[in-house]
Amino acid sequence: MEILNIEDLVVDYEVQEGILRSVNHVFLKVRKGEFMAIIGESGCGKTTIVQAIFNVMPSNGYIRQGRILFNGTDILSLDPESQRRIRWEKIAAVFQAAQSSLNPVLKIKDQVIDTVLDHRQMPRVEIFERAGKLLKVVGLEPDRVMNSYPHELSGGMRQRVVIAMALLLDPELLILDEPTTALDLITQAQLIETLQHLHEDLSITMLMVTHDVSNVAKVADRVAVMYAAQIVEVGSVESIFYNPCHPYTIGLINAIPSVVGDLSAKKPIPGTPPSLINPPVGCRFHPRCPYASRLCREKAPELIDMEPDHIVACHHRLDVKRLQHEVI
Amino acid sequence: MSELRRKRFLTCFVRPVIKFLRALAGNKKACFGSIVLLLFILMATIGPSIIPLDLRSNYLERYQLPSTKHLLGTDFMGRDIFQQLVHGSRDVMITAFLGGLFAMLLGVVIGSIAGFGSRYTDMVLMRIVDVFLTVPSFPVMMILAASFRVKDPVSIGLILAVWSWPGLARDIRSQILSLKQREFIEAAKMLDLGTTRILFNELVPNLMPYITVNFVRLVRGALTASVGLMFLGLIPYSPTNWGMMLNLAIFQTGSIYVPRGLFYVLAPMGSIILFQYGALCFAQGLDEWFNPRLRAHE
Amino acid sequence: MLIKKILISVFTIFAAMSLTFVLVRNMPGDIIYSMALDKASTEGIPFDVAYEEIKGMYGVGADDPLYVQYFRYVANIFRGNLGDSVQYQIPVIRIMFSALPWTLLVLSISIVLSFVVGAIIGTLAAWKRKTLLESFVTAYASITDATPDYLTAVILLIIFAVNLRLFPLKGAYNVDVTPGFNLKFIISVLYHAFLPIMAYTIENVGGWMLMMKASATSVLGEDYITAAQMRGLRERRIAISYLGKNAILPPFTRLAIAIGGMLGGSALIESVFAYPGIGFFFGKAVALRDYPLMQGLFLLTTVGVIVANLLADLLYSRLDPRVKVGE
Amino acid sequence: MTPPVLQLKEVSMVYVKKAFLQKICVEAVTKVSLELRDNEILALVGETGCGKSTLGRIALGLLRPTSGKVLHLGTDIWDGNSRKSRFIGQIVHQDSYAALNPVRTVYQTLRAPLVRYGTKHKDVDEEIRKLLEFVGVTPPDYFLNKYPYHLSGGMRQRIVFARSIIPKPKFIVADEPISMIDPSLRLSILDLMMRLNEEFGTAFLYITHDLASARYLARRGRIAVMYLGEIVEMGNLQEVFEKAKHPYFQALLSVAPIPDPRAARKIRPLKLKNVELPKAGELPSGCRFHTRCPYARKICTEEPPRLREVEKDHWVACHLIEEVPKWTLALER
Repeated sequence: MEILNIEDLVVDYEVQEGILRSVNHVFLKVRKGEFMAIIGESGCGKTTIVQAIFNVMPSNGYIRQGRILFNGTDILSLDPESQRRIRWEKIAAVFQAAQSSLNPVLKIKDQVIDTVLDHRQMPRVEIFERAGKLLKVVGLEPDRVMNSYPHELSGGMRQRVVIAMALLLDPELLILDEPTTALDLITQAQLIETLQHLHEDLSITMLMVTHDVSNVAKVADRVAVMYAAQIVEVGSVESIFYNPCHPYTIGLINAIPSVVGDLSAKKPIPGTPPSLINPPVGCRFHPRCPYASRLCREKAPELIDMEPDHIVACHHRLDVKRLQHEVI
Repeated sequence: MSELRRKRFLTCFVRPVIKFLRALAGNKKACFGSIVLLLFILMATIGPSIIPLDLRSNYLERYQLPSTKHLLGTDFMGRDIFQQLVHGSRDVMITAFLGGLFAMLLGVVIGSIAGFGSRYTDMVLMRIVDVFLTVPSFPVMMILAASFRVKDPVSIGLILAVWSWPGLARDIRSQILSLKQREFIEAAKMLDLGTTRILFNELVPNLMPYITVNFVRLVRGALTASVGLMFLGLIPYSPTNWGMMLNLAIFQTGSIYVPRGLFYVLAPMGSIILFQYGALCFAQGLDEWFNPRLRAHE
Repeated sequence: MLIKKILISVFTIFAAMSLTFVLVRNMPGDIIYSMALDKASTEGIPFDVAYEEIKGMYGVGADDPLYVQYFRYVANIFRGNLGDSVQYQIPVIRIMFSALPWTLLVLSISIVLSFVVGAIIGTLAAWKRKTLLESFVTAYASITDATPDYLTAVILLIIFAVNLRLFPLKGAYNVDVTPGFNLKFIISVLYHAFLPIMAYTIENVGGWMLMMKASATSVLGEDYITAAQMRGLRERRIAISYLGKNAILPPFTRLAIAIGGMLGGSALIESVFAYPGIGFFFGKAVALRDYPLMQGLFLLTTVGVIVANLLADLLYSRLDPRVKVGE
Repeated sequence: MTPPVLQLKEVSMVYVKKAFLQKICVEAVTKVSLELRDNEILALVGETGCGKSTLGRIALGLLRPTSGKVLHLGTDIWDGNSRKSRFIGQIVHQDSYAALNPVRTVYQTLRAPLVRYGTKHKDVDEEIRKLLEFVGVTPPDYFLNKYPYHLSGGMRQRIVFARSIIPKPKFIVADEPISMIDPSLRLSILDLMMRLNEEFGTAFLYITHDLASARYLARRGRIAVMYLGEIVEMGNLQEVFEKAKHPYFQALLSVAPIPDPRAARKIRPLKLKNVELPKAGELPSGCRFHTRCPYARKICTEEPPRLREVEKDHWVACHLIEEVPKWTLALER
């Protein structure tokens, strides 16, 4: 059962140089109860997907087409008030640079109260009680934190405040947009652990969006790989890491060094990611792909089932898979 | 060698000018602004030599409405307003230009000394800047104008500049301080490129946008202030000066109470507003031209 | 920080006093001459005696060392003894006290009015992007920015006082009302203050709108606004406590400078409306070379700006929790 | 034996912050001794605020340490009041955009140092092309007249490297050079550094918080681990990674992300007593890690441990080396 189903989403930004298509015909399903991850490099459009789910585009961004079904209802077709109600009550988020997602001139408790009161009628005492409990869950002292201004807390603490706020209204889906950037290793690890606990104990569906391949390996059940505004491969975490079929996925995993294991096979992907204003014709990865053929330069591949629960958008997926196994 | 020189000359001087002119043509506001400024400059430079000035009173032609004979009508003594406007423009423009220029020079020099100097120099200069910024400038200009009995544009320009440089000085200083911290300056230092080269090749090109845009702002301020001083009658000056025309119209002759005399007020007023608006558009155009480069990072 | 500010303020006041000290010391000789002539004729004393008395009054040409003169001068100021106005023949301090309320009345109403209206319209223009309001704000701000404040005053005078005769041409209240706390007087005062207030407000509101719009636009790009929208907060709440509260901070820091500018320009505007505030007398004093009055009013203006600065700083630290006074 | 290109002897850096009526001393670096040998790659790892960037700037001679000596090729660079020698090292910053003058083209950026270091005017164009080819900015002619904001982060960083090798430096301090670059391209910058190291014999001080990239780049070199201004573990990289001894480095390794689901799920993070770093200006007494160390004893709170060589080229600063459980990362996928 899908909790979130994105169908044929297209999002454009109007920039000085022209039209930047940040999300290009994306299809994505998130199942109830799973921990899904979208990996992609900066500027590949993954954050735009999150903004589209919440329908909070920057002023130069436009959702051109597509549907975003949450439990079967298209969020985008709802009236603004119903959309507002779904936000945070059903879908909550921990954002990229969560440190800056708190209002600097309001105390934490005021922001907590604002958030609850705009969705439900609840006496203040109850709000405080609930927020206190959640702050404890994420490992913070409720009294001190509630009476602080954001600048009085450390980066890691603010991040945890944001997570606690995300849980205020018992959402069904929690979206994590680069939750670990700008945090130290040890804080990062602690945060990831907290998120895993929340996922398991509260059985919240998680959708994590990140460029950090290693964190995905640690926590995700299923992974979608995004390249140049398109999804190129979706599968279980095992199939993506041990049996990748898209040359980009293979290249990306090969390009990430590790603190364990052999490093000799590691190498970067040649070339640079394309501009989304004038993307390459055909398969968008072809200028950097070792397997590229004429077909790749002319026709864009579609997402096709490779095996159960593993889809790939590559003309040469079968050859790529064969060659991969020969190399290993 | 000569090929290289030519190339370098092209990249350093000719190309930016062409680029700038193109950008001007492409930006409606800047285009409008530069045309207005150009007209005013023409009016101030060659205007007085083309258009004769006749200041004799002619009571028969008092308060004439605009006509082909008198483009903007006549004043309370029957003198042609347009002629006065053209002849007054030279002093107004020169004063404003000099006021802006002196203030800019002062601001750049003091700002640079504070930015590059020792911590102590910087502190002392910044305290002085604080004082200058706190004490309102117009009263000081009034007092100075009264005390020194200025007459020529150069000394009026100086009086206007004495209290209008600190804003720019502070901007330049903070720009220099932040540029000094920037990694590319550090890299140039480590490459041992030499102080002069670092100063003129690395720092100054990054300061130019601030200096140019601020220069226009200072000229505008100087014009407003000089006309204002004249308007209050604090500077003894030629009767064709726009501020003096306003002073005569409002405080001395009562032209504002005569419906047909309105042109005597409206002509200098319109000129001032048009000039200010043109300069504003020009500055905004400049800003837009400079800024995409700086913003491109984001 | 507060202590530093106060020290700078004291320093600034001394700097202003020194400036006036130097000015009075360098008073052109013919001024003393005419002052003495005045004194001689009004008091009926010989010119030579009057001349020496005037010189003594201002310490011009005194034999004491300069620092003694300066000390005496400062001490006199602190005693409230700023000398007599040449033109009005009354103590300067009395003119100061009679003029100050009018300037304070007009300036305080104008500054609050223009700031509040500018902040609201500016925020709205940033919040509702690409609407008519946005183009209106830009156009309005450009036009008022291009029009010097005294020309705005002249235009208002010509339209509303001279031609439509809706408002008085000059003065602070009608001569036929008795000053005091009565309705007639208050109405008359407000009626006379209306055009000066409008001149300041029309002139300044454009700048505030623009500044607020720029500030709000940049705040709109902050993560916490997007975050607030994602949290499903009501639009009204986001606009007021998330956008407004943050966007008002940068314009607020410019408030003190704006007050300085308005006080500085008051000579022009008050002269246009012949409104008997500090600026009006200051303009007169400068035009007639009334040095004692000039000096007193200049000091008053400077102190006024400094007090406004300190007030603005104190208020700011209450608005922005990141700034702590005393730290 | 020739002296090492860079030698730091007991270098300390104390910043004095003046607050209202009081002075706060912040120790960024405390008595660090370090050596960078000819042609060596040394990775300096640690978390934000541990003083690694300050140390890098001290090493170059950009900052003067409050005490201790900095030796370049055996000579003390600080003598009397000023820096004696010219820079023999170069720096590569994290933010390649800030490292390049925004108003100058690639050509102008590279030309000035080339001319400064003796390239004849007529050869400049040719030299620039060669340099750009070498660092992988191809085709060079396409890039010559580009401004920094036209280029991608990877390209800019390559140009920064090209500029930094013009004076033929003995060593380069690379301060987080890849943290702002796309993950798929990071290795290409590290590969470029390795090529510079091999072809020109340039030594590298690689400052990073990313353990995996340190392991990749300095595979034949050494590593130094910093915590709150001190070096807590140092030595041959392979050795240190395999037999990590300091609890702090063990903790770092235990949380280092691994791009391999099975391995990543096997490793449990080492539980620390406290996740938050102590505040700046409030350094703990004794061993600075004791506030977070799960093994800390009384002695750790009292006496600062010295850096000792526990095995050949493996230095550790910990009182409890024998008691801390052995660390192994011998995890197979």
